[in-house]
Amino acid sequence: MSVLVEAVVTSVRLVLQGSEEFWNVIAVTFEVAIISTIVGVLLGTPMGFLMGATRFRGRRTMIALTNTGMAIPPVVIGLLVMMMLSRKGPLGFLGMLYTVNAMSVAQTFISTPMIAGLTAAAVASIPYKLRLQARSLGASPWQEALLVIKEARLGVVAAVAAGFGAVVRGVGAVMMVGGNIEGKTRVLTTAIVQESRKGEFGTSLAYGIILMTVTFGLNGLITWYQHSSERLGRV
Amino acid sequence: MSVLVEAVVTSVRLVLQGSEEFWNVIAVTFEVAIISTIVGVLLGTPMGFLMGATRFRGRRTMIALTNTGMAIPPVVIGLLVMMMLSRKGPLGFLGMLYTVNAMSVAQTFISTPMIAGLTAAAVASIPYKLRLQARSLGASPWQEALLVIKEARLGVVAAVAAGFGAVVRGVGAVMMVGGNIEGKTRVLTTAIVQESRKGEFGTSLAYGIILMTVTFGLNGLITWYQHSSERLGRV
Amino acid sequence: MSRPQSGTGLPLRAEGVRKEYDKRVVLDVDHVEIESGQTLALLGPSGSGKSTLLSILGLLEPPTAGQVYLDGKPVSTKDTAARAQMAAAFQSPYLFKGTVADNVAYGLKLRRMPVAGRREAVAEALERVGLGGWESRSALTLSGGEAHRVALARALVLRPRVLLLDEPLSSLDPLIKMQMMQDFARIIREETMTTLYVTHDQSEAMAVGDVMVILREGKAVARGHVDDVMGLPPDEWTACFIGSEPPFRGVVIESDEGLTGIDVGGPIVWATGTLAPGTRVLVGIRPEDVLLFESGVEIPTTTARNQMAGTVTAMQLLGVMYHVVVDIDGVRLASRVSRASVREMQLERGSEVQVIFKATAVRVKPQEDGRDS
Amino acid sequence: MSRPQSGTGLPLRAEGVRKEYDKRVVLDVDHVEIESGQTLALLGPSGSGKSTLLSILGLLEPPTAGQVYLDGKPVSTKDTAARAQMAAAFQSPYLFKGTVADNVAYGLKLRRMPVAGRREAVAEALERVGLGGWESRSALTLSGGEAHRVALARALVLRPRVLLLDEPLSSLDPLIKMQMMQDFARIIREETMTTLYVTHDQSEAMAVGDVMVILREGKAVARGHVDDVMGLPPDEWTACFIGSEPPFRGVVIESDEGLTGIDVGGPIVWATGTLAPGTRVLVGIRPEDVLLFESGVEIPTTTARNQMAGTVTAMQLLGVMYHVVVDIDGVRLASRVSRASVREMQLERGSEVQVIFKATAVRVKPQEDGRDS
Amino acid sequence: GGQKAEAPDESPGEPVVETSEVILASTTSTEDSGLFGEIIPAFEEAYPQYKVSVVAVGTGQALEIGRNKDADVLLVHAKSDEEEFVAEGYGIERRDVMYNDFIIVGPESDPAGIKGETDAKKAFEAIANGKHLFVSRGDDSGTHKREMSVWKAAGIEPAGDWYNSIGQGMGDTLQFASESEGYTLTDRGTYLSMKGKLDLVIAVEGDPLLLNQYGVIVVTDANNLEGGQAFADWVVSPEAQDVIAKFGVAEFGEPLFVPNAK
Ligand SMILES: Nc1ncnc2c1ncn2[C@@H]1O[C@H](COP(=O)(O)OP(=O)(O)OP(=O)(O)O)[C@@H](O)[C@H]1O
Ligand SMILES: Nc1ncnc2c1ncn2[C@@H]1O[C@H](COP(=O)(O)OP(=O)(O)OP(=O)(O)O)[C@@H](O)[C@H]1O
Ligand SMILES: [Mg+2]
Ligand SMILES: [Mg+2]
Repeated sequence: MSVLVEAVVTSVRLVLQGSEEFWNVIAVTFEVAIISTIVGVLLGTPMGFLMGATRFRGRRTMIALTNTGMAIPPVVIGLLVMMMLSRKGPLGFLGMLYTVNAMSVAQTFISTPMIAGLTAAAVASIPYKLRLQARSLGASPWQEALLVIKEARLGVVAAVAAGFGAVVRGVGAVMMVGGNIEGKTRVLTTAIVQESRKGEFGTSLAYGIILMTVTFGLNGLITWYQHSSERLGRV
Repeated sequence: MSVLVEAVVTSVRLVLQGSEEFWNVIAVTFEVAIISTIVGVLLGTPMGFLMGATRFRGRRTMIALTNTGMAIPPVVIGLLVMMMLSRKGPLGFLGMLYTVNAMSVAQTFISTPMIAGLTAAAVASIPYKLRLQARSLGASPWQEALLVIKEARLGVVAAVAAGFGAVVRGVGAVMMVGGNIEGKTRVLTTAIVQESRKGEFGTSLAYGIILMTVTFGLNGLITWYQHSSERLGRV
Repeated sequence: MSRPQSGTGLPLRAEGVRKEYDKRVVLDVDHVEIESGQTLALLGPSGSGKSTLLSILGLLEPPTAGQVYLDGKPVSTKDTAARAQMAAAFQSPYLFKGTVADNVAYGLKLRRMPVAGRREAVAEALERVGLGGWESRSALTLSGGEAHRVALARALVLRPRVLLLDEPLSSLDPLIKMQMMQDFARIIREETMTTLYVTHDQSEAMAVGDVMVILREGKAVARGHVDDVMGLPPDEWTACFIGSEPPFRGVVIESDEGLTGIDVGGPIVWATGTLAPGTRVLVGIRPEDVLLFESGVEIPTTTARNQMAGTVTAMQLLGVMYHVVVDIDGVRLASRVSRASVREMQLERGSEVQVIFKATAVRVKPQEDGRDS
Repeated sequence: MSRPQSGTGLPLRAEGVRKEYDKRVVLDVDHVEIESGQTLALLGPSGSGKSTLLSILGLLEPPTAGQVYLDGKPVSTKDTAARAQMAAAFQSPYLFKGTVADNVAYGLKLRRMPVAGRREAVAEALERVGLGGWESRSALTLSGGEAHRVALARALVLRPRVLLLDEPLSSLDPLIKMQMMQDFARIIREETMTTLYVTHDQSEAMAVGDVMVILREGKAVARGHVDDVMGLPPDEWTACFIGSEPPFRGVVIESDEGLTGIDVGGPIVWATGTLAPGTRVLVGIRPEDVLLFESGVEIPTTTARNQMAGTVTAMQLLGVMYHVVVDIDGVRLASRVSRASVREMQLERGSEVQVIFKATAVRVKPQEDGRDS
Repeated sequence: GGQKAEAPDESPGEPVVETSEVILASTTSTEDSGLFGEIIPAFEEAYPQYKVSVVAVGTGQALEIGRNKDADVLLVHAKSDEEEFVAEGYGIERRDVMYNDFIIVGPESDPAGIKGETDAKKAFEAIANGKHLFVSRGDDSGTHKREMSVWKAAGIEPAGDWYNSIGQGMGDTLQFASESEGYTLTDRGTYLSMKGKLDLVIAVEGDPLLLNQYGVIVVTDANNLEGGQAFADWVVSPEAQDVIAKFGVAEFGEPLFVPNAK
């Protein structure tokens, strides 16, 4: 598989040469991924808590909707966001289309349902009595929610990892609202698509390798954190 | 947003007219999604159990790798699978490229890490003593694993939903190894991409609406099952 | 105990609380109240609704019907402020992930106590439950009893106005149990905490409880001062539950120099105290106050005023001791007899014995008409 | 109890089992064994290693060192087959999601029992724990005691050869506790199950246990027949733990017609049985066999052979009864006295009393040299 | 007006040149040919006040973007659509910029025996009659439209197993054809740039029917009208035409595009 070799070589070369161009792609890629993950966490965890740890009418529908949200093709999200941000669209005046911010917005629509849906399942596994115990010690609803999320940490962190993965991998949306503009909105995934379209499989995979390497690094940290609780012994 | 209106109208029309063409797209879409999800479950849940409920050297690395697997862009997976199946590739003799099976294979690489990683987190939340209790009642390792997965049901099902979502949404891989051949390997997502390339945003969204509707139906079932345990009361 | 008016300053009071789970009534208590600084011991068989009542009084579960009052003001599960004055330790210790210290400090953190003071308070609370210096141990790998004690410390450390304990000592050995019971009794008095103490162990109830409520299938079948309830159980079931025989009715026939003779229909029972002859009374004697001797033995009445002949009608081994029921011309008395004595006296159903108990051991209660009779 | 040879047919035996958690030794027992059909009562304070020992014997946790034998064959946590002959109920009931029936039937399902028989067995087991007809109730919303009983039924229903129970009754009220204790005693005998019974309640231990091991900080400080251990605790700590005083040493001075007089250094203690004069013995008396009377009271020696004057040196309220320690020229005896008697006799430290106990209540053990002395 | 963006090569000290962004919507095949790598820098050198952002999409999408005024200027190759676009008033005017030509490529084995054929219609007929595998982009791109017009001219309604419409970019389509040993219609530029990785050879070329005319359109009252106008004017200017003429010679030994601005 000469291509694989070529890919590895290219990836190394890209990193070592490190053209401004290249670093810009890296920067934009993770800026967008991290921003949209963080916003996704801020929006998703509360939603997840509501769906997983409380009872209200239409809760199941909300859960089903969220799970469906996990399945919306990025292209569709991209289209919708694009129509919003288009000069003809309601938010056109912002002139945000084909900017990094537009990409972050679109990606947030991808990360949020992911994080919400999986957080819901995680917090639902925390025994209700534990929450009563917290209440009985004077925990306010907020503090109780915080505790539950801390207790469900393993699952919640996995949810975040999945959300991060979804935004890192999703290309359709950023392609659509970012435009893959060289030096501006080009990210690793769009570069990968473009290269493979050009038949530059080696380069395409090279970008893939770089993306995966960085992601692996980040996941290493996450896993380390996620399981740091294990020093407390098996429960 | 006239486009949205157009989209809704078109989606209804597509369904009502129901050309053979169209139903074939639907059929292939969910054949691939369901097959790759099922295989993903068969491969992912055992992996998830190992990572979440057992201790072995390199376990954390495996978890980090799996989480990274959740982030591999479908295009990359598509590329790799394509290189495998390419006439010049090692599995070329199978002549599988540009077939529905090729798509299922590629999608399985997407669903498996997703399901494995999230299952791991879910089963890790089951108290170890509960497993000892099962053992003490005579459960074999297999039966014990089964029990743990049943106990972690909420999380595991969420994992499956996420895996299903990932294959439903991911377009890069099927585009690459399926080729989006009209009447053969075209699926909803590839159709969506194609229409948006043409600037047929209405039609594109129409397909999106159809995809989401069916997915919502399936998720309704899943949610209903996932929470049927609630009749047992809050724990 | 007569029912107090609404709005009195009783720290904790509930009226007409009922709890149903899918139509099944598991709790239905028309009123329950604890006076300031007092401890209410809540007894009852498994499944009688003790924990349910506790979580309703703790504003943790809303009752299906009824109202809880804190200092006379109606309160509900919504009142976080009201709940902040309480602290509970549940039947099973739901410890949070983290260290023992994290757990004990939780409530203090919520109350924004400065770290220094917190550390001190935690150390003291742990000391109190016999886990001094365990701060940094993981809370997840404790033994059953240790976990329970941490949960207990977690509530005690808050020095709440209202303390709710659900079988706090059930998983501890007698040694530390006794020690902690006395410790409780002390701090509860010191801090004048108003306490609900759920237990299924009478000796615990008697050691820490001022008043006592016995639940049976969700209903309060007995309430009152601990000694009253234990000495004069209102009915057959309660008596059986607290391991004695139901009290019997009698009439005072004479009473002078602090001694009262009571005709219980057959033997005359001598009790301390003075009562007008003719008074109808209820008479109860705790089994542990009743001694059995072979018939024909002479015991000076100075020691044990009451001496009568009876027949053993029932025997049951309760671990260390036997529970022996003796019939004295129709009056049933229970006695605790050691295994050794049973062996030596060759006790069995039908054996003739001499029943001996002291005047001071006899509980007498002038009989108001109504539910007691 | 002398140490048996390896390979004997003892159903369950362990040698030199030690368990460490991050370098902390929590269990270190050089040997423990249960004879076929017997029940070993495992006592010890909280954190002494009872549950740890149980899960090691149950092949659930591997010991840091040592070996477990089933029928003389060494077994490990890997031996699913060996474990299949055992069943355990843990200290806290880890119930599975599902109904009560699902839980109780779990082990039977694993053993591929046909549905019909299963249903029947489940019903019977539930009946046995006083939850007859609860099959379809959710296991997740049971009360503490109910959950424990389901966990118990889940183990009992398997009629295992080796039964491991960790404080099975600690969360139950005396009434059902007694009833179930007798029930156990019966079925364990009927089914000749070999049972490890962890508890912190002596009366429980005495009711169900044949032999007994007391753990202290991971070490076995006392082992032997239940009555021996309870009657003649080997040391101060054990005595204190089981709520009596340590036995005292004495020499037989005369012995005829089944009565033996023992000089315990001061008073002469009379016991039943015959022993050669000059024999050095250990003497123990359970507190519940010791009666206290005001000094100067005459009691015929026919009833209570031993009568001596003493001074109260310590008093402690144990709920219903007081634990009173009396000194008889240097010999310390404990006695259980009811609250009433204490009130009447105005007992307090220093009170002069008459100590009375029966010859049959005196446990005598010829003293082998070595660890007992 | 328009969005402000800093020049990338801005460093402290130098006076900051306020640049405005010009969004150029074009096709993936154009971008993939690498042409923009040559002409954009040249333009930005000539007009430092502008910075060009290329959004490369399908032709149809490019026109749609123009209709939404999300682009300032278009460089596409679907003449009739472009004229319609202008006629509808979405664009100010359309000007020819350059052309390259389409070619029919196929497997070395050439099962349809069309190698050397110069008449595209005949070649298509041969393929259709022999039901030889043909790969169509099927994405309404300029290339696709041209393919359809050839079929039309040949009086054939392409359909059947042999006719694969895959709705993808040129690169993907060539890849597909190479893998499945089929024929396809491609622009020379993309073919040359991928030649090395393909098992495809040129079968038919030189038919006037296969000329591929590129046009530039300034979007009516675009967000950055001046910029768009400036680019359009520049790209048809002699110096730009010169850059185009030279592009590709170095790499492929022949130019990829022939400038033909009037
Ligand atoms: N969520 C619930 N759904 C249905 N029934 C319930 C629920 N919670 C409790 N019950 C039932 O209510 C009854 C009382 O429960 P509770 O926990 O108060 O008993 P308890 O007196 O504390 O018993 P124990 O001494 O065993 O703890 C029990 O029969 C229990 O099965
Ligand atoms: N996983 C673990 N890690 C560290 N220490 C442990 C672990 N499990 C148990 N221990 C410690 O070992 C000691 C013995 O535990 P064990 O559960 O056997 O006590 P126990 O006799 O059952 O006490 P209890 O009567 O309270 O249940 C305790 O001090 C406990 O803290
Ligand atoms: Mg309870
Ligand atoms: Mg234990």
